[in-house]
Amino acid sequence: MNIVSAIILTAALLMIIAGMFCLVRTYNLIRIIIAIEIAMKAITLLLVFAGAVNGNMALSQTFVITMIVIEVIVAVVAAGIAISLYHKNGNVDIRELTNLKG
Amino acid sequence: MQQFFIVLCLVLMVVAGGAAVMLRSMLKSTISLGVASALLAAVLFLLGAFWAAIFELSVCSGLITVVFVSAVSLTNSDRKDEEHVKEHRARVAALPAILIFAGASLLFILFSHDFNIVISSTPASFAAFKEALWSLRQSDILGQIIAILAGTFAVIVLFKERDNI
Amino acid sequence: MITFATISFLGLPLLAILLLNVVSKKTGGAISISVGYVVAIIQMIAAVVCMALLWMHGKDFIEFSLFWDMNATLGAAKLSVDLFSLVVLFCIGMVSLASLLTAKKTIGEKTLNYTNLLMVIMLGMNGIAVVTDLFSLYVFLEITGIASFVLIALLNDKRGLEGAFKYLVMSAIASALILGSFALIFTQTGSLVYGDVAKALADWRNAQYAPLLIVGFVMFIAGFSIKAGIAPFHGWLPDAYQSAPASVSVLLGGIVTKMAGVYALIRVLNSVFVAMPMINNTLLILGLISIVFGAVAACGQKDFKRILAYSSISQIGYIILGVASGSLLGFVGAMLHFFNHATFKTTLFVNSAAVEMQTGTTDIDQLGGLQARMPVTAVSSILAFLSMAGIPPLAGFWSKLLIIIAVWQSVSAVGGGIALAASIFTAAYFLILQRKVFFGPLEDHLTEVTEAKGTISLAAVLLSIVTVAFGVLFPVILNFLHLQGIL
Amino acid sequence: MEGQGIIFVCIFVPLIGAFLLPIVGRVMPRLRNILALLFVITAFVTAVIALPQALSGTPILWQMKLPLGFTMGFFADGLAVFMAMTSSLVASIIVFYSFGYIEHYPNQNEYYMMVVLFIGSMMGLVYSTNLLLIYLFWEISAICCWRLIGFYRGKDIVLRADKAFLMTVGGALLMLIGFISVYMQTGTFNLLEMQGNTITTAAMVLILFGILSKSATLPLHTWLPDAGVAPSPVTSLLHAAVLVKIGVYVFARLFLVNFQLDPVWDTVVPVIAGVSALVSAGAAMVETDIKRIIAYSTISQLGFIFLGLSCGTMVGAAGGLLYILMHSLAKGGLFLCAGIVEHSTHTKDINKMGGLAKRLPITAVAFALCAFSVMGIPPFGGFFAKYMVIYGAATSASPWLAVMFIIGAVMTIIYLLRVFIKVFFGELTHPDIKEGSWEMVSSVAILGVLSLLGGIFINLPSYVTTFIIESLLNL
Repeated sequence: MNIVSAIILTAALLMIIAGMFCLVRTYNLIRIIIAIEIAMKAITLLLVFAGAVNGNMALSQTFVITMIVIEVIVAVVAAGIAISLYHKNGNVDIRELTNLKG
Repeated sequence: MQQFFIVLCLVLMVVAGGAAVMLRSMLKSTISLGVASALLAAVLFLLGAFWAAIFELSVCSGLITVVFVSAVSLTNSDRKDEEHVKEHRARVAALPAILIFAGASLLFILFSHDFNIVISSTPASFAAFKEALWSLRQSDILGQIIAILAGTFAVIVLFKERDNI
Repeated sequence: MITFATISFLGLPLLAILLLNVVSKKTGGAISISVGYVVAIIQMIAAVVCMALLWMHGKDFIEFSLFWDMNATLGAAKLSVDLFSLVVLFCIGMVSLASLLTAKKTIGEKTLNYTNLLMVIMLGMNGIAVVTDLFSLYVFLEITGIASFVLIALLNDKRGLEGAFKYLVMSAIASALILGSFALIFTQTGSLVYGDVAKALADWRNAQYAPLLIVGFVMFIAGFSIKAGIAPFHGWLPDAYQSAPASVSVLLGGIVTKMAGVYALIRVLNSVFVAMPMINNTLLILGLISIVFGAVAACGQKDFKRILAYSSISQIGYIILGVASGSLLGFVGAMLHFFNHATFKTTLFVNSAAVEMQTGTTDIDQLGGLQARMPVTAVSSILAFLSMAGIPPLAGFWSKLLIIIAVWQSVSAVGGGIALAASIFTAAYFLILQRKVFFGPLEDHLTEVTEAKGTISLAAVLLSIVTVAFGVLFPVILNFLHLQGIL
Repeated sequence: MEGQGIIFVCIFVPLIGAFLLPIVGRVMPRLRNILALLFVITAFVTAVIALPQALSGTPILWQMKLPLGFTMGFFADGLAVFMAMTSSLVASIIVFYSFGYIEHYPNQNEYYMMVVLFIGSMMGLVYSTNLLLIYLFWEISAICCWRLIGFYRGKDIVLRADKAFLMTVGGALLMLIGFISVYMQTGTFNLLEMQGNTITTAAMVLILFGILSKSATLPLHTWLPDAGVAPSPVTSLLHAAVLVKIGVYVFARLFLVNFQLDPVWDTVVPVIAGVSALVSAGAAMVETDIKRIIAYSTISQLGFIFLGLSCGTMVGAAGGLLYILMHSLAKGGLFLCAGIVEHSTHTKDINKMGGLAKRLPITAVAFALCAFSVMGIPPFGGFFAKYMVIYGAATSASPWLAVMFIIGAVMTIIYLLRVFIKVFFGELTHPDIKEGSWEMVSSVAILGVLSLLGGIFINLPSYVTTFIIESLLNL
């Protein structure tokens, strides 16, 4: 067992947990997006780790680059929706989002 | 020595990530996220993923932080978050359960029999990277183009025409 | 053939986007819907033509690459079409057409944005249908997702934004899980092309990183269950469907979640995780839970679109069940049910759009007796619902029957029995909805309502014809599949 | 084989013609009515034409092979043709009656379409050689039934229509599970190929559930009295001509002809039938709504049919079959009479009626004729059929069953007489009413006369039914 591998896996797991924990902890829309970003960091780490383990680093880098592009777009869209919601509701509190029930 | 730096950066990254979750000020937590992202870029660099590291540094820790900072300032949500966190004991109580579950699964992964991961790679050469990106991953490149188009239309819908309604 | 497929499925929508945005904004808005019709119709025709070509050449699938030829071996992400993806591409064209027909009446001044995003979402879904690589699959999943968030929020109203945000959060979590599982699988396989992964995982229990793979499988199932809206992970789905603009609901309910969740799941199960009883059994249980839960929950809803959303959860359960049975018969049943669900659920969302447009509400307590005023909508909704409840001779019955026989044969009689008996709940919410909206006495404030004329009725009629024709001609189709050696 | 065209005409003229009716109705309502009648009569005529060949021992058969054992096919043996004749005969008279009854209400297009579709699905069902086809037509008839019961569109009425739909569809789904389990056992849905197989108890119970829910036998009968909210021709169609007979027919087709059953069912089914007959006869004695009384009487009389078909003797089975015919004629007539009474007096409560014989003489006579037939008074048709059923039960393995049914027959006489006397004799309550339209009155008159003639010329139908049963059971 390579100790560095163990630490990388642990770090990825901790980052995912931090993201999930943030999701359930906060009422703030922007912080929810931050939570998703934190989880995505862990996934990036995992992808590069996979490339480092199987020796196919070139492929794994292309994955990471594509993924980053998409991540940015998702973050921008999410932030855009959050800002629009702020304009409608006057705040970014998730508890205000109660129009849809059933 | 390289391994030491990798571990150090990882520890700092987790700390920064935790800070992004726990800090009450939205601005500070946004900046923590940027720091975590930069530290991740360092890890990627040390693991040999140079191009990915550059992208991570410039796009994620740069661009996304800018997006978040502007979102935070546009929505004025810096102060309001504090009140919400306090009333939230019940959800916070879920943390130990999550940690125990995660720890158990991690132990399971790490200590199952003959399980041995060794980081074996040498850093990819630029030529190999170029080959991989341009000739193997055409569909991803098409995907990136379409995703950027989607992002453009999203910005048009969400920002540009918002006031027309 | 190859260039033909590339151009019609990936090139044409791009060309349409280019065309619409190069000309002045005003012209673009004016012609956008018509351009959309053309793209959607060409896609349907192209799918049929490709099917014919496949059979003429006697091939199971055709691989092709995109811009220039890819001859490298490991990790080359080629594209490929086979029968299933062609059926799905046809469905995409059909539902997009229905959505456009609905949008013509309901979308107002947003036509240009709507058509642009529709083209993007079509590209995303077509991409999902033709890729042969797990990472590309993720890329196109995300494109589909991004376009659908924006489409839900298209009108910039409170509800739309709320539904879009909820969908976005759940979808992002799902994507993280899916990509994480791919990363873990990549650790072992060194490539993410379907064929390579399938080979590398053939003996995965003895693989070097088997524990990582198990975690990967769990994340995979969880991620796709969220994307597909399978029962314990369905929370976002009714909100998204209910809050979207009418024509976008048609698109979402008809095809988008099924492409992003169900099709991708089926594709990966069929070509990557071949014969893994662990995954199949998990999905079987999830499918049964979805079937029963979705149908029971739909009985308690008060909103037309929300009832449809819960019924989607239930119907998706049937598709999952067919695939999870692991037999060829189940797969064919799932494929047919996929097609059928696209037709009848699109019909119903078109009907809900018609009702919403003419009466201004989708709350079923405020409606009643509309059959007298809106006969086309009422009759097509009855046909679609009966098809969904599995009443012969409509299309839904046959695909359900195949799925249930497959489950009965290869897994257990009890599972098949439960899945069949759950149809009674489908019949129950069908009756509730019919009683409150169409059947029953005409409410006083609705006496002035008229039929939604023009394109909306046209869409409903066309889709109803497909449902009925598919059902009545099913013996011919069955015979044909048999002659092709599929059954 | 010869004559396949006949079956196709018999099935598809009403089935496809039904969808033409709303289109025609938009232009010419009168033509629509005539077309509807014509379609149903076509079915009757073709069934009569097919009868000689069906009895000749080489039944007409058409089949299409499909993969997975999903054969499609139609088959006209004696039982099928007999059922088709009975239903289409009564249905033609009911459609004719509708001309007068329904003409003042909205949604007539839908009404005629559903009625004709209903009869078409009955025709399809009786000729099917395939479990899937049986299920298909079974569900089509459930849909028609749902629309027809909800014809008046009131909130409460639609709710009852929904109840009927849910119960029959629920039963049908259980039945389909039974069918699939049979399919798993035999590898085919084709009835002819699986003839003589023994089926599992689970499949038997599931299929029986479907049959009992359709033909409204205890404990799944509750939807039938509620269906009385429908227009009278519809209730007549449901109770007498088509719907409840579907269950009976499928029972005969599957359990009499096709499958070997465990002997215990020879007792269990008659007991269910007997309990059903007695309980519903009891309910009929206390009800005051004229249509509900006749509805409970249907449930009760269906018990006799089931007894005849399931008691295990040849005479009983022939009697059961004969009773299907007699009961259809007589019960159809009773419902149509009740329709005239309701139409004229605008009430269904028998306590508020009396002395109507003075104002509705033809109706009263027709009601009496039909009622006598149902009661089983000689020389009406019902008498001979009931006699054969009870004789068959008495000579079967468990003769004590006959006692139960004799009690049931006595109760029938009591409650029908009660209705007849309360409605048509005594003090006149509605002095200013007059007979229904000529279509309605002549329809009930025809049914009443047919009930009488069926008894007087009993030789012909009893010969036919006995012959059918003999040829079926000797296969």
